[in-house]
Amino acid sequence: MSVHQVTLVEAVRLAALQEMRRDPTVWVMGEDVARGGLYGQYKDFLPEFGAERVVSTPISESTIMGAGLGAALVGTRPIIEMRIFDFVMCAMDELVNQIAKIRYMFGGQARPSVVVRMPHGIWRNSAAQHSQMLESWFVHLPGVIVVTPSTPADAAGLLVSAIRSDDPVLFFDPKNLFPVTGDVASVIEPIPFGKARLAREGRDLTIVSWSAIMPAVEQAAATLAAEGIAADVIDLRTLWPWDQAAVCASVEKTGRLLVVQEAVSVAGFGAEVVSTVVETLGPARVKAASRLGAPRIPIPFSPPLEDAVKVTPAKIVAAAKAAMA
Amino acid sequence: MSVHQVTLVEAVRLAALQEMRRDPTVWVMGEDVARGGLYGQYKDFLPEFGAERVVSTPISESTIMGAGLGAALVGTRPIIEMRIFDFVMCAMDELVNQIAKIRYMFGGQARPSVVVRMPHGIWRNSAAQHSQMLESWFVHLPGVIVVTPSTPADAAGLLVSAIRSDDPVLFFDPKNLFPVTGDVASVIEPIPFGKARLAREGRDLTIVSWSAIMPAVEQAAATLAAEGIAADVIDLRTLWPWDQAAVCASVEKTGRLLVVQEAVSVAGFGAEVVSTVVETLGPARVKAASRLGAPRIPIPFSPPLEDAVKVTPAKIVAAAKAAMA
Amino acid sequence: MEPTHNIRRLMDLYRTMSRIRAFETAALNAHKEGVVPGPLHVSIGQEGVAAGVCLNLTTEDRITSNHRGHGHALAKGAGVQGMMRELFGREGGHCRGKGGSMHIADFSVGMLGANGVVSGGIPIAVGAAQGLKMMRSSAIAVCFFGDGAINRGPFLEGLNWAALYNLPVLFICEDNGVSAFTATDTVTAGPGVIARAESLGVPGVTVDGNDALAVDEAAGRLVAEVRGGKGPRLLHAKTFRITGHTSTDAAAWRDPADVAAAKARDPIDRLGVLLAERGVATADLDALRLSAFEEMEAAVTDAKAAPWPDEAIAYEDVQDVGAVRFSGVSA
Amino acid sequence: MEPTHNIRRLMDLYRTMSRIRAFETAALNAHKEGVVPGPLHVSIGQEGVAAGVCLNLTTEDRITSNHRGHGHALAKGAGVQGMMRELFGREGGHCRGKGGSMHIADFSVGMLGANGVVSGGIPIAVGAAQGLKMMRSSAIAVCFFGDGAINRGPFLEGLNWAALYNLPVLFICEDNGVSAFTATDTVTAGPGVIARAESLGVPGVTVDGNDALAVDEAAGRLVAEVRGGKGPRLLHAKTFRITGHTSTDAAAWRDPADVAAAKARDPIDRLGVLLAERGVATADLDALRLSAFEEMEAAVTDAKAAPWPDEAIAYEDVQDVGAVRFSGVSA
Ligand SMILES: Cc1ncc(C[n+]2csc(CCOP(=O)(O)OP(=O)(O)O)c2C)c(N)n1
Ligand SMILES: Cc1ncc(C[n+]2csc(CCOP(=O)(O)OP(=O)(O)O)c2C)c(N)n1
Ligand SMILES: [Mg+2]
Ligand SMILES: [Mg+2]
Repeated sequence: MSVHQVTLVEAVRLAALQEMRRDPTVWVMGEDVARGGLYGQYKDFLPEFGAERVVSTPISESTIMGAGLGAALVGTRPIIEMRIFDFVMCAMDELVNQIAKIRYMFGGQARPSVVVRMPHGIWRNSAAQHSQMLESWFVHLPGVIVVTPSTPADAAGLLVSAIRSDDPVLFFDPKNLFPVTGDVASVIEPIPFGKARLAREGRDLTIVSWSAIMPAVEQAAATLAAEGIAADVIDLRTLWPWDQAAVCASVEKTGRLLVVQEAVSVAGFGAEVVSTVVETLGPARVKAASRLGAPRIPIPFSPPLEDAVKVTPAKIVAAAKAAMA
Repeated sequence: MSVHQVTLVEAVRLAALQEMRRDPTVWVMGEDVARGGLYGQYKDFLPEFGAERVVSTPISESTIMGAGLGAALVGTRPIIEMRIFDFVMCAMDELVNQIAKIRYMFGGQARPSVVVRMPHGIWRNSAAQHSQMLESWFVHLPGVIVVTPSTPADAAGLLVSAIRSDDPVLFFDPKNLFPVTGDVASVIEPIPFGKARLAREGRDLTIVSWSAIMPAVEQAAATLAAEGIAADVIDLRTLWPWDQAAVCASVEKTGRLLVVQEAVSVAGFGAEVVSTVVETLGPARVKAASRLGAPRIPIPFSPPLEDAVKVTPAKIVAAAKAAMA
Repeated sequence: MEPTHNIRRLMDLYRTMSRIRAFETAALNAHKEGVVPGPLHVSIGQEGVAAGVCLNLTTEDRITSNHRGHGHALAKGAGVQGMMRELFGREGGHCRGKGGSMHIADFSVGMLGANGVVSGGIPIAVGAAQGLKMMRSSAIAVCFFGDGAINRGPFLEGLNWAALYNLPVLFICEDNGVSAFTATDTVTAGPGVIARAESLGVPGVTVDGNDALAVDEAAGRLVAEVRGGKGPRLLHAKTFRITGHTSTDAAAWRDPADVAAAKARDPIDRLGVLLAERGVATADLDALRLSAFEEMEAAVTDAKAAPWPDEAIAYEDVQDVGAVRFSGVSA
Repeated sequence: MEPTHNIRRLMDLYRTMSRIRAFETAALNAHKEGVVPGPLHVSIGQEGVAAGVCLNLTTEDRITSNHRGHGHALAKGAGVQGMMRELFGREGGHCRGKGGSMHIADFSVGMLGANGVVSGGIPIAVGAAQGLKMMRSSAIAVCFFGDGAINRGPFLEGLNWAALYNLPVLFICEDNGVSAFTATDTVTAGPGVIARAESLGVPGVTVDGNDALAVDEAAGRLVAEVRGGKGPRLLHAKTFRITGHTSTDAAAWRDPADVAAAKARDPIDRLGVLLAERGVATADLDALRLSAFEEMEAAVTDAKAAPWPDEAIAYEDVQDVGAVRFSGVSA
């Protein structure tokens, strides 16, 4: 099986392409998808699969979401493209009250096998309505799987799993990392949900993170290593289910935990990680447990203001050193 | 100033009535409000204030929310009645992308002085779409205040503060507690946001909770006291801002923390409380820190199934004892 | 239609309406007795719509419904025992006791579910139609909603979408004149649902929803058009809900004259008169109503005796992947 | 209108359009230079709509806009320096650098903001009208949105609401034929926006949006009706966006013939021809365009030189109550 270097956006394109070739019930819908999608993630899909399986829709987010559900209920497998995460706010009833609950409410009769793709995160001065990260919300929402990859290979493998999943999957494309390159196999194998990737091995400290901030975390870890602090760096890859065993085992080893999130710290997923570790290991076995994330403010537009709220390698290094103190 | 015993729903009715009499720019809108609201929380408002200030609306949640914002921008103070929390999912763009961000995005020009009332929580076999508790989501959302009272007096005093607030306030009426009675003053004074209520004083354990589950917590605390375990019981009353000082001081005293929430435990507000306490005091000063809440499942309809996922006094007692072990 | 066939069809309509009425009356009584928990929305007086529409559907056709869905489900062929047990929250309910009245569903007969959110069924039906079309199915989707639902955004989006992709979906606006406790015309502007539908490219027809025969005929025509690939259609059925919004609403706020007038237009009685005119013996009609009554009484007896679901069931049907029980201390 | 007044009014339109064109051209160039960050949506070719509508408004009137809002803001009287600095993310921007192009607002002249969400301004405008009416103001609300916005639910809800409460709001559908990169008619069913509006009780009028005079006249009539308490109205202005969806979209996907045709119908040139016919010297028109160009070049120079906002500003304007900095370790 050959491997090639591609961008993340090409990796997810190849993953969706492979699955649409494999399974004729898979299709994609969303604004501008016939044209290849806003980021080219569906480039050349229209000529190959036709307008019935590559459906450019009106600007009708609630129906994009709700029609995806309806189409799943009769046996198709829609990829619901939300364009930019923030617009899912126009489709929350369909996602939260319908998709997430329908299997349960109906006692198992419904299988809402949809993938909802929501490119999220800070993206070059796009300001408050195009930069949000609220992935932790959906971890709190029963009925959905939450996928937050950071590398081309993980994004591709997890998208394959998402498309094959009978559970509804919320797939957070890390839109700021779309141009990042990495190796992807020519046949993309599914990656199981709930298994973290050990991005770097250490002994002094456990750094847990996910999605678009991972490159900054790895950069920070390299800096820390150069200064003699060896961190276990864990990329969770999926937030529900999430790899509690890997994180707890690492903190058992290192005694120290730092969770790094691009999202707002307050009531974010980092709190879940810290709490779970403290509850599982007991406070006595944890020397330090802390979170780094954005302050509780909307994302500002201007570069220096945006920089102020962004988590950077320098801030991660500082937080890691504080955790070591 | 006289005090009288009223139900919680009457307490919030009196609070809104007082404020609408005080300030002619205050008005209420939502489905069926002219008839007094679904729970009678606006009973007799129509004859007193007229149809312009007591506006029964179409079933148009996004416009109820968005029009409330627009009306606030020109200087009125709308109370936006959502009827049942779950329906706010139909108005999330207006709440999350507009109301919460508008002041910030526009550099302070806008003051979205709205109160969004969202009666929430498990309510006698109403099933998955009428029972949700997602209050923790909004703590993670910059730009809003999150109010979660549990007694008639607190609900009344906090509603007065909410109506007078220039910040947008998300007011979670604990709908299951509407019939519960308590003392309310004839002139309702505002209660500041971010100040917890010490519901019971103890030394062995800190129990933190809020909203509709508080009576169960207090009952459990009484049982525990009878068995020799004296708990500090803290009713947070507001989740943003929340009284971190009171909670940390209490855990400093007791060394043990149990957060009780009616909502799903995973990624709920309890995680924020545990993490903040551990980060603030340091793990070494905490002997136990744990959360009790609902499993990660939608709320089922049937009484025994609903009971299975409900937090009860017995479960609280068991969790408290586990925390003491 | 030749006369005997016609009578048989009318009797079918009569039977379905009688069964809906009997089911809901039994459920209402059980609710008053305290054995049906939670909110209960019945459609007494509106049975002509469900019966008339669903008589034109096959089992493969799909329907979506709203909070007031017993009639739609029954008319579509949902099993009575599973429905009644669901209302009672017992084992053997179609939704295993997790849904209750507001979430009645029976996928085995194409009933894709009631919905606790007004308009919630609209995009689902539209998507079902899109999926069916994609899979070259001859089945269609039918979407029931109330007059209150036409003031929510999904109405516009869903109808535009259906017309755009020429989808096999029939929209049914069951217009009882009220949105919960508010008269719908006091919160609705413009000339009405037909104009709205046509402005979105969906042709519509208005019918007297209390005339089951008229509903049947109109729905028959529209279903044929939809099934024939002509695209979406809307049926606007004017009716009246005799009972309150929920089982606990005595509907004291209604004008008694309106209620009396509606009772005089009761769809079951009206069809009974027609059948009698056509020579059906009153005794036969009475027998049919009695048998519906007995069927539903038996369902109540069965549901009362049915066991409660085991607690473990609460933890099933959530997700294939990911723990449902909390890893820490959990309720 | 007597002739001289008319000329003055036409010159006003010409000036406003020229200023919008100059502003956006300058901003586009600055964006290409890399000094305007983030996405930038310009309305080149559409200036007739903003100019024609806003000429009929007072400062007290409120407008809401969409993602393509520079023209609306300028025509409503927003300060150029504050706008350009905002686009540059500099101190002194109307939104203190927190909004950028997509969130341009100037409350001091009744410009209640652009919006990054399609249709986002509709309920806000409706609510503003409701508040104004409640406070017995003579001001009205005007709501600008694109043809793509009529496929989102808020269009239905907002227009129904406005008609229902007889609110002083004027809806402007600025129809450039495209929704981002998709031709709007390929995703829109039915006879169009006027039919949709009328089905919701809002009378509508279609106008050639590239004829600023026609827009002015139609808007004038509608504004008078709205201000006179006759209830909401909709103006459907057909126009063409010469440039791409965003500044980085070269719009290579468009039919060059369409673009050429649109350029031939350029609203500024057309009004220039009319003014020349009415005897205005070409030199006067050129001077006006030059002065607009110079004004905007100066604004760019100013914005380039303006200081960046201080980091502390990021933490302001969030809430009066509740810490913004994280109590734990924070970025
Ligand atoms: C989005 C949403 N808003 C409000 C409600 C509360 N509610 C339940 S039924 C109802 C009235 C619905 O009226 P209509 O659609 O005409 O149906 P009917 O009850 O008359 O059968 C309302 C407002 C809801 N369930 N969903
Ligand atoms: C709810 C929502 N969906 C999608 C988008 C992405 N988007 C931005 S502009 C646009 C096209 C809007 O078309 P139209 O309303 O006609 O305005 P125009 O760009 O033509 O001026 C889209 C789809 C958005 N901003 N908001
Ligand atoms: Mg109705
Ligand atoms: Mg357009």
